[in-house]
Amino acid sequence: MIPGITTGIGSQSIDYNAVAYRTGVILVEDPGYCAIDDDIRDRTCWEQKKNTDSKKAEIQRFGLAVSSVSCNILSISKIERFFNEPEYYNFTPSEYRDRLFFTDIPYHYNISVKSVGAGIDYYSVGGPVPECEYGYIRRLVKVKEYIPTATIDLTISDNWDEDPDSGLKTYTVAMNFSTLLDKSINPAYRIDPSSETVTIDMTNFAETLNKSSSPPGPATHANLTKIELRRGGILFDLDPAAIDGNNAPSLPQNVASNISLIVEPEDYHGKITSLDQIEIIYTFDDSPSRTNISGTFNYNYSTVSPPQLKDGVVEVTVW
Amino acid sequence: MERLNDEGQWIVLMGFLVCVGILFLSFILSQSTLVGQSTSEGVLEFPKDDIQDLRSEIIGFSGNSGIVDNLGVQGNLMGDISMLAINRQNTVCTFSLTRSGDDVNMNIHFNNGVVEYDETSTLP
Amino acid sequence: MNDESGVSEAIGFMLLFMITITGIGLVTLYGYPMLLDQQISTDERNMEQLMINIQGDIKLLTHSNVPYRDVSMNVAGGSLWVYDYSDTSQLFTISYSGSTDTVFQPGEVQYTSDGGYAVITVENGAIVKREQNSEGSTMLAEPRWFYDENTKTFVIFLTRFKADNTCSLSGIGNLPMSMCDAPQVADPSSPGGTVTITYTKDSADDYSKAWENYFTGSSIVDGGLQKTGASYVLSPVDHLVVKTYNISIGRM
Amino acid sequence: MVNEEGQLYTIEGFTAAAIMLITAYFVFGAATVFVPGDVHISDMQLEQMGSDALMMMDTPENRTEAENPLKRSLLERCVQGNDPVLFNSAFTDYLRDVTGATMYVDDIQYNATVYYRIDATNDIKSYHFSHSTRGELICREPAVSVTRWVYCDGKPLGSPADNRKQDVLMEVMLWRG
Repeated sequence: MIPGITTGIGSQSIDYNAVAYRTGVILVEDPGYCAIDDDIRDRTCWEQKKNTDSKKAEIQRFGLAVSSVSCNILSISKIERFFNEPEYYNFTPSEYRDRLFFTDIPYHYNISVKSVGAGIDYYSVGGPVPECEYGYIRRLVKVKEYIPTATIDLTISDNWDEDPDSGLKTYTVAMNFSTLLDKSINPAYRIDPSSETVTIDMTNFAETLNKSSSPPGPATHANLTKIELRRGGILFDLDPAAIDGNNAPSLPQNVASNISLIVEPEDYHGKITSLDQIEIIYTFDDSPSRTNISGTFNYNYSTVSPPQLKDGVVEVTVW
Repeated sequence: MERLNDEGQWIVLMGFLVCVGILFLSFILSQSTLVGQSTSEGVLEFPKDDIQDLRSEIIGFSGNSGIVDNLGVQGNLMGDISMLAINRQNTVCTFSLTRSGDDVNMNIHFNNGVVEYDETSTLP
Repeated sequence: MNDESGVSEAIGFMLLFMITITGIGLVTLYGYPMLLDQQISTDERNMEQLMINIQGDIKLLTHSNVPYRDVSMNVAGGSLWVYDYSDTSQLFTISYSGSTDTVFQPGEVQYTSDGGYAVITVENGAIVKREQNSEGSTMLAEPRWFYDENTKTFVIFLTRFKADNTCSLSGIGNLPMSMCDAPQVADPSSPGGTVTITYTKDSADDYSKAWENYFTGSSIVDGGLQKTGASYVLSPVDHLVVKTYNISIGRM
Repeated sequence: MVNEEGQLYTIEGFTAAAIMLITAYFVFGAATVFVPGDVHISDMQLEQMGSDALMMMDTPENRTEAENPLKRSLLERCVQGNDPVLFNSAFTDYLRDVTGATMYVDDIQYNATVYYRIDATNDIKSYHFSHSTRGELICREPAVSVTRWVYCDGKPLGSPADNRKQDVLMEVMLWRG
């Protein structure tokens, strides 16, 4: 009888499974939402917000999907920012709660992701999962991997031009966003440098060195003075990630075999519209050593292999 | 002895007060109607996955010119989808794909008696 | 001084105990009738909840084509009865543009309260409730019939209970339900046709008010079906789909 | 006049109340009330899993696959090529995939059927496609079902379906075994 009277009390408890379900849906089927500013392309690119308190506060909702039309396909950049791997935003538990659970109830949570194919062994946020009862949902997803590295092989004759009297030499990497972000391509399969990191490797420099240069005899290396990112007239200088295997070099620098360049979407300062053309221009000095390098690399779907989708799994527990 | 008796009275009085209080509160709570449908039933009932599936299937068709431009094939597929949907999913489904210039206009209609979904969009 | 306090504690305990017993006595005397009423209404509300659970599982069986479900439950303050469709005399008659009528007997899963007057029934996908020995009935949860205005399709789900024999349950038990044969689907079409539905009541177990409210309400179609005499009419219906599910209820 | 003893009185008051309630519980509690809580939670989780697994099998892995209208995804390849073995291994892998955050162990059984329409008679027919090791006896299992549309550019190999471009419906029954 007394339990009968208290029936109503029992049925008022929180349905943690429903909370976990809702959180799972927000995470895997939504790209997130943030206030628009100069640094980002659109409201779903919350992961490109600058790492300052005021910018972080503009992120209104987390979501890991690549776009709102591709459910269960997650962006690896969003995953990294969300799980703070590598360390970046360092969100506090209350920030996760505000942007994911939308409630004042101080839920405990654990959210984890695994995608062996995309190189994610195990990322998680929140406390360890308790022994007691908790709300749970598991979602199967695909993780859109990073854009594969574009390799410019300088042994290909188009990339150099034998010229014994070479002066200042430049090499251009051209990205046309109207072809890259063409609307007929599903966002899940796009090469999208405005939201993901682009890696460009220039290899086999030896072939392009000016064998006949004088003095003092055949060149042993080229001299890279700067790398510029140009959009119309606007210029930014970029630093190469590695030259000949040495990380974070300072320019100018001598190059004997290869240059590796990593361009972050943040570098564009979000000013790309789908009609823009971006050029990355490598400039090599005339002295003391010469190179024959010359040409243009068109960064598009036929020269870069498109990103693959890899299987993954996301688990959400709430208690 | 007098002093201890005093304490006993206090305890009993407190006991009564708290007891009456708890009973009163539980009466009030039990008056609230029980929730008719639980959250997970609501989730099971809402055909989110069915609609997403239908959408992705028809968007898949839109990239296949053998379906968009061949009304016979489209009619066949439409027959498949509407008959299978009413038989297996208890849903009324219709769709159409028409070419206009470079784009394809897509119409989807979905109704299962609980949720009705209509979409008209242009696919590049 | 020590001796005194020892004696007083014993007496104190006895006083406390007596007062507690007296308290319980008072509750029994005055609170009991009130609690009993509360118990009955709690039981009935629990059964309403349970019926909604049963209906949820029936939805899974019928709308999601799952072959088997069971509901574990505790029937308190009354008993739960299962009536085979052939043992009930209520009828749904559906006719479509002059074609042969579909005559359908639903069968019932019914709870009858011992202490109170409530009768709660799951029939034909709906949960209906009435009071014993009085007129009128209400529908607690509706079936999922619908009319699609785009295609002018009227979809009717008929759910029939089959049981080897009438059986009842009170206390803790299990209600195993299975649907091992595929539903029968009839889908005649007749552009601009008219569908007429008639509910024939069982005068001992009458839910005509509940069904009338459902048919004339706006859950099937905005504005509801037209009531003409004892029948309900919907037009135009280009396409009628009637799906008949047979749910077998095993031994409880 | 207020001293710490007041706290003690309150605690004792609660204790007394608890004693009285428990006594009353034992006296009248013979008729316990059973609330059939939310029994559909695990169904909801299972259904989400199943439709996710089918969706992932039906998601092309890259642009080349996505733009090939004939065989876009693993699921379409399985159905068209009538390859239940491939389906079984892929589907089972999806159902078992976990991150490792919880000790959650699931043994999920399934039974997949393909439904198709005969154009000439407008009838719906089906054939059994694949099932897990203990996935045959489905008449006594509290299952849930999930569906997925599959496009076939011709007759699915070795099936009784029509030989034409068609859409079939894959229906998978899932339960915890």
